[in-house]
Amino acid sequence: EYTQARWNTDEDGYEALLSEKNEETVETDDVPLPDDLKRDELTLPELSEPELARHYTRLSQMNYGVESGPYPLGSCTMKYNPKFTEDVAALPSAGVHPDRSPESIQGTLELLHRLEDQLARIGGMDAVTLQPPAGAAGEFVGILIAKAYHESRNDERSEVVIPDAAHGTNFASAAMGGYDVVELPSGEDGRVDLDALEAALSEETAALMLTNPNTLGLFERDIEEIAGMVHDVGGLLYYDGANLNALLGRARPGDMGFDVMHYNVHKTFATPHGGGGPGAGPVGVSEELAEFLPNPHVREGDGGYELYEPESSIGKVHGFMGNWLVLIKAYAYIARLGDSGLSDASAKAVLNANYLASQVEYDTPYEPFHHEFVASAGEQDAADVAKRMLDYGVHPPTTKWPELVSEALMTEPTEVENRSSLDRLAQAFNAVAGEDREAIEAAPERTAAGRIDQTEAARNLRLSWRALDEDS
Amino acid sequence: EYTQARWNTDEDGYEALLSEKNEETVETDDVPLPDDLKRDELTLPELSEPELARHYTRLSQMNYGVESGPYPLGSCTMKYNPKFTEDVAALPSAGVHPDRSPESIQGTLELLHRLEDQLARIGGMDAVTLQPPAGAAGEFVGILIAKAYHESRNDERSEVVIPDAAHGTNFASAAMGGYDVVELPSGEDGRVDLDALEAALSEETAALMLTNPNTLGLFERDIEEIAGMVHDVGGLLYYDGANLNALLGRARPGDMGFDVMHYNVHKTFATPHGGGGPGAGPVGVSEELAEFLPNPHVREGDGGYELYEPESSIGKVHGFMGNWLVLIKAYAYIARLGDSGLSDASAKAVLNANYLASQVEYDTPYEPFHHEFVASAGEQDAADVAKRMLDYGVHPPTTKWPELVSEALMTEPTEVENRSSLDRLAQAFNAVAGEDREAIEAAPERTAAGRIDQTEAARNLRLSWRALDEDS
Amino acid sequence: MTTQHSRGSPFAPHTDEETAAMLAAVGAESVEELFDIPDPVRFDGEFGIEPRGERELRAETRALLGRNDDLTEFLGRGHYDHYVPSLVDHLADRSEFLTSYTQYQPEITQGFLQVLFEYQSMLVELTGLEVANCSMYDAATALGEAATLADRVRETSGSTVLVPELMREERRSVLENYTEGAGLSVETYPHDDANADLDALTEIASEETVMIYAESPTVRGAIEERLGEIGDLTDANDALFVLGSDPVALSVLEEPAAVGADVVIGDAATLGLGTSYGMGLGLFATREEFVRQVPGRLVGASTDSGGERTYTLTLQTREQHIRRERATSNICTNQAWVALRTAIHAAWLGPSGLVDLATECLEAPAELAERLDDLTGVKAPVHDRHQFREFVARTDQPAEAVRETLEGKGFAVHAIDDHLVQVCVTETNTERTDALVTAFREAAK
Amino acid sequence: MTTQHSRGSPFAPHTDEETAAMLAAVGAESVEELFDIPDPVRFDGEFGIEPRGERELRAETRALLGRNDDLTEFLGRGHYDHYVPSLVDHLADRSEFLTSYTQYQPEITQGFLQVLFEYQSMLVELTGLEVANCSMYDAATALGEAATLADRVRETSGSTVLVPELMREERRSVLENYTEGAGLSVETYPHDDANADLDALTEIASEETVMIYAESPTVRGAIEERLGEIGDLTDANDALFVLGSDPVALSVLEEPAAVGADVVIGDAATLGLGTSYGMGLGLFATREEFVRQVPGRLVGASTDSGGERTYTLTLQTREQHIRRERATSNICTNQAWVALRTAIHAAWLGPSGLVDLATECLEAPAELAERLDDLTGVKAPVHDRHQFREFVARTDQPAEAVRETLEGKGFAVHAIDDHLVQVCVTETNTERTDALVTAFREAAK
Repeated sequence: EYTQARWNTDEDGYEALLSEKNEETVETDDVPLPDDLKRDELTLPELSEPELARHYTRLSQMNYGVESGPYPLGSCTMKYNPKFTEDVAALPSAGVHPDRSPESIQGTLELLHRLEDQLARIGGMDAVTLQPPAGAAGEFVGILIAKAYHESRNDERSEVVIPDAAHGTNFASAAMGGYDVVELPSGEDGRVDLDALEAALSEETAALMLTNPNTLGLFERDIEEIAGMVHDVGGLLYYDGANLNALLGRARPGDMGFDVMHYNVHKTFATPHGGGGPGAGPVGVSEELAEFLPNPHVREGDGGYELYEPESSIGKVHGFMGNWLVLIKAYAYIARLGDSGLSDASAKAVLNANYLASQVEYDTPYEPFHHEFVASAGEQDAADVAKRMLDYGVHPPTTKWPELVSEALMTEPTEVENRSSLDRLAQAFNAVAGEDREAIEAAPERTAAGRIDQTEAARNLRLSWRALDEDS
Repeated sequence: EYTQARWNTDEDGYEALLSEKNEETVETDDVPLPDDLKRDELTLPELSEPELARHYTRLSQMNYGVESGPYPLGSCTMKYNPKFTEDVAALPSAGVHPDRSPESIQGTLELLHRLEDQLARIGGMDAVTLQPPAGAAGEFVGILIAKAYHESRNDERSEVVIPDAAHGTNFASAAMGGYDVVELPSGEDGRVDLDALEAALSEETAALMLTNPNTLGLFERDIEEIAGMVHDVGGLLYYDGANLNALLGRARPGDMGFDVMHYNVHKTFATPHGGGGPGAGPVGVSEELAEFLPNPHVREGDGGYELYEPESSIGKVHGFMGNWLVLIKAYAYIARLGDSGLSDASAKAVLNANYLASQVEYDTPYEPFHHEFVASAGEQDAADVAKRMLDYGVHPPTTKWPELVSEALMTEPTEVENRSSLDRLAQAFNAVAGEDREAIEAAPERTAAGRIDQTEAARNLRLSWRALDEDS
Repeated sequence: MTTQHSRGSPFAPHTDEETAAMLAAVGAESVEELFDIPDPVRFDGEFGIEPRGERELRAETRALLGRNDDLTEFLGRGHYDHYVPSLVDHLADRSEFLTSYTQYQPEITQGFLQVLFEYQSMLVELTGLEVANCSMYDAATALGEAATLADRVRETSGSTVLVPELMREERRSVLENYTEGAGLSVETYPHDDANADLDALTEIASEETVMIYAESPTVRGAIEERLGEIGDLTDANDALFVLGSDPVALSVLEEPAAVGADVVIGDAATLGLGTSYGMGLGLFATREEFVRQVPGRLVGASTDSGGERTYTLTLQTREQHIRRERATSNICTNQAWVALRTAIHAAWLGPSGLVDLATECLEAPAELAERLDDLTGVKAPVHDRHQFREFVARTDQPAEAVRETLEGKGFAVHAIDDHLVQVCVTETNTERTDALVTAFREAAK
Repeated sequence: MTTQHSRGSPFAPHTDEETAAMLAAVGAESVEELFDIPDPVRFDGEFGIEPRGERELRAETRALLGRNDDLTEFLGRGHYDHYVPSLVDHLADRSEFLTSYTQYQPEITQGFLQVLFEYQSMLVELTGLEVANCSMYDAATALGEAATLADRVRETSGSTVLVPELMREERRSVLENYTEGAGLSVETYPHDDANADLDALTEIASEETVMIYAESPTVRGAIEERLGEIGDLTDANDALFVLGSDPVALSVLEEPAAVGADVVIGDAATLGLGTSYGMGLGLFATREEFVRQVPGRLVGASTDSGGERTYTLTLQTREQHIRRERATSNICTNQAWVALRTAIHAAWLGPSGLVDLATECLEAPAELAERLDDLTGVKAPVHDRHQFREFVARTDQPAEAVRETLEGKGFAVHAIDDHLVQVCVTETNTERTDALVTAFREAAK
């Protein structure tokens, strides 16, 4: 049994809000601005450093991270984040301003260039931009590049084709680029149905966005044929890098015929998720598309590294150069592992998923899967199963998605778990599988908070402590 | 209510031992040594970095520190340890070898010199050594200096006088120096009884060791008379710095007539206790005693800072220069606070103790106390009271000592608690005060472990995992 | 002598024995068997990346980044250096925060949810608006999202977004990328001594105008003095008024809500991150009426089965993982951990520290400008405005030559036009202003 | 504008209001009233120490310590530089560990107790002895404590402690201070090519001998080859055999228990701390029969009310806070947090990593000595022994001149005698050996 820390102060939730601990109002009389340009006063929490240290230490103990225990959240690739990469990113010499002259930040530019090179090799791509600050931003860049590419050929297209089981970001990114989304129904085997693809593709197809292995963990074995079909109608093939951890060293998107791809460094390359971000979503492209990459791009010139604007650049997708501190960590991780480590990461990630699935009693309808599997909770509610798993000291899988599997439990243990950890994880799955509805619906009991009312949160919106005050 | 995190894996305690998680035996065949000089094999835990990160993260959550909540452990001065001092101590330029030439480590020597100067000013002493690695080591240095001083005057003495309520280290340090300890019974008011002192002092008195304010938090108002009496018999007056936080900026041992003193930087100057250490116990002396200080000592010469051996040095009490990394933190803390901050720390520490005592229902027989007070648990067992307080999310006071107070609860909140924190602490005291024996004896319930059997630990000694294996 | 984990990934804990047992359990002879990849697309695994030890890599990267020149930066224009207290690093690096995912299971992630709720709450206080989200990537993408929000919420059609002429071109480029898909075009309104030229803006604004964007402080550090009128103008055209600012400035400037701002965007990482080659934290706050059109994540209060107040992600149906192509944005991974850092930094300063810091941001540039103005060949400040953190100076010498000379002397400043130099001064470089003035004297003459 | 916490200590959280209310509660007009200090010894509070801000102090101390020359150190002789993995810093800095006190309340400090139990257990494995304590200050004080232990446990009287002639004089000085109070005298036995001269030792040892101390590796890095015989000799004189070593060497050397060691002391911080101006971690292990005479803290296993295995400090009646002047030692505050670091580092290496590291410690000095031996004016190694980490070289030039020349070229080595230089090489400086050899060629000729 596991019990999460619970810090409970008086009546105000599990730990009082900063504002409840101490708030002060400060007048702005001495601020050297005319009255009409300044506010009269400012009211915010005012606490001492010891109080803040305790506040955040307690809150942290009421949070679960990869260093707490297994985190097999499907599609999220929650690996261990090596500590030394934090030290590298914290080097004072990394803290430069983005408007520095290129001559004065050769170290930064060389690191960027090296990371681009690493990623190009890993993806089998010809050029890489590091600017997108997240995977979805990378998708958006891919869409913008596709658009620029077609426009450069005076070939305006209106549609992006996306499999029904794809990540939601694919749909949203295509839409943000102004495209209509054509949803591609999956085949019975959980993969792309070539007939359906044939039907979906047309002269309007700007791109097909594909995850491979897909969200069921299945490799699209017909990838060469798929690529051919897309290219035949003049479309581009986009690779969603969310599942790249399955393929490291064994297959490269570039070799499969993908023209554009993004990498999730906060998944495949172990930069920490930080409770939701920051990540980074570098985009790789084939040689043909390199001219469309965002501005600026790094290259090695005669006098050292320099920044330049690609010939037909789509412009900017981030105000500066993206999430630099995250990129440093990705560079350090890739360099730490090298060829052998990267290949091994993938091998062990796939082995772990297969081993865990073999120990879990829930049915796994689609296979052979790679780094993740989607089990079905069957008669149980997958969301309830997840809540109950929390009581066993593990993080549950992603639930209820993809919808191809009813009551889906999308499970990705990654390579960082060993056998005994996977066994304990399987025990948690199996214990819940054997429990009745009542026990499951009462869960969780051993976490800081009990089951939380989602409906109340949405119906009675209170998004700030000011709103809480007004509500009470 | 507070619940400490509890990580519980299978049958092996709350978190399996490293050796239980994975152990390997490695042969030494390839080690380039003759067989008779090397061991055959080595058996130790072999775990990956992710496994280790989880192991220690979980163990840390089953530990309580100053950043978890109040820690009013009497005589221990558990202050908040400012974070920036950690960064200063972690500077790569701090990591030098002790055998470096003085010319090549001028920064290190200057910092040491500055800290000596700060401490001399704070204590009203003329010279300070930073070598003692802990308070008890400082006491031992004081004893050695006293001995050297008397010997230098061909005046061998055999006794050290120590009040009955003094810290146990005083007795042990005097004994380690080869002195007989003369225990001084406290007066009715909890202070030194001048008649008893008169009786205890003689030509054999090498020194009187005194804590001021004493362990009851009481200032020895007769300190000038005491000093006169000790000096009159040719003895030295030693100041135990454990309670210096009570006096910062308001009184200095040197001004009171003390000849030697130690400072606990891990108490008064906020270097972290680290679960028991490392601390540092610098020793300050009057001008007359400076020649006896440990070797080497720092001074400013013509060519910069240099190391030298004081004329009649007692030699070494640490293999090198003491706990350097701790000394850096003490320097940074003192410099951060300066005169006003140091005085304020003391003011708020004394205010907090007085306020807390006023809110606690247990009786406090001795006053006026300063930075700490000793309450009596009365009919309750003080140790049980402490165990029950754990359930309220606070650390309990020091218990059952000093023995002048029956069922003592020796309480030192330090300056870092604010009023609401003290109020919650008082609530914890008072809640327990109102509980019956059964409830108290069943405590704690909300900590990682339940009440631990001390007798079993001592009777069936198992001090290593090897011993555990043999026992099972 | 065998090293159990020396081959392969040092972060995969499998011993050889374990691997063998696990393969047996899944009925495979080798790991390769588990890969269902057709031969034609199989890769041989040779990227040509040499693995390195941790120690070697730390030395290597220290040397690599050590090639950056050690300049004292007087740089701003949207990315600022405020001193980040040590507490921020130590607390934000706690692994429970740093290594957690988005809070899809709120019961086990109350800690981070409360942090984000508190972050939102502080921005609500600073902006006067009712809703702040958990984060966007940076100010530029937040601006882009504001434009698509404006487009979505406008009841009548329209296709123009108005932005100031004085604006980072990078930010504008991001805006254009975000708006192009929605069929919006970005147009410019002129300035008048580094503030909006209100007459011209009034001319340009029309019923086609979906949104008007203004900044205060502007990219040149000038406080925009007629925000209320811009707000009125926006209202009159049924458009959204989007204001760019940052938390330090907002600590003393008139509340955006009071001047009619509908959305506030900016870089909240001016607190919490320090100089980081442009990495940011997109601040996004808006009126309650637009809450269901907000991009990104929102944390709301709720109650748990024990009746205690708790926090949870809410209104998730706006988001891409549920609403897909009809989502309010494609954003998924955001900058949550930076928001944690910003919240700690803001709380460490408190209202008094924030107001003090903002006051210094008003006083320091005025003082430095005055000193530069005394130099031969320099006029500073160029604009007759209240300057926040930074200001523009005119140099007789070509600005680029001045910049280069200063760089040679160890200082970085902006050359923003043929004879215009921009200088930013905060608490992190004030102690070097004497040296800068001395160097400037040489560079400008 | 008021700054609530700007006066006084930044780490005392009281607002003025709070202070006033608290004073009222205790019935005092001012805080000063609470101080019961007679006027004659009152101090005015003016130390003359100027308070500084956190940012200023970080800059100031960086500049101050930056005055240390950046030398590549080839230094050892009891303080060694092994690479400490980043994991150690990150885990040991967790505040629950770093800011906790001694584990007087075991129920709420199981985490640290388990860490210390594991530390003890690893030392038991490395030494072969049954008992290891939680820590002493350093190797020197551990040696001092070993001597007083030897004195306490010996059934017959005796007053001599024998130590090798080749030994750090600082360590010996500490030993003398620890033994003087117990009436013991420290005597020296000679060496033979950097090992104990066993014939001479046999001569010197007598029934007066309470303890014989030997080191392996010795201060000159030589592996002591006849430890078993020293053990036998000690037994024959009813004395205690105390061996000085360290955890890296112990990973490959014959188990101390097997050569008859009764106590092992040393610096365990050769793992976990790196170069830190001599800060250490006193290793102290001994036989079970002496457990009640052990100085310092011991963690033992026990059971809690739920029947689970737990850990607690045990045999506390040995300690000063209970037994006072009859305690086994005066030690109270120790080096627990360093023991945590050492344990993490040892666990990170694992047995395979430890054996690899020790192997490197045997190979690297041999290789470097050979290269130095090729230089004109240098003979290396001087001793015909197995060298661990370090070795001695003879130079035709005066050793101090060689040392100074090398320092000028950026390298630090020991000058230990008129023409003897000592050089230490570990994984942290091997990559600079080429440069050292080049510099040495110049320095030695």
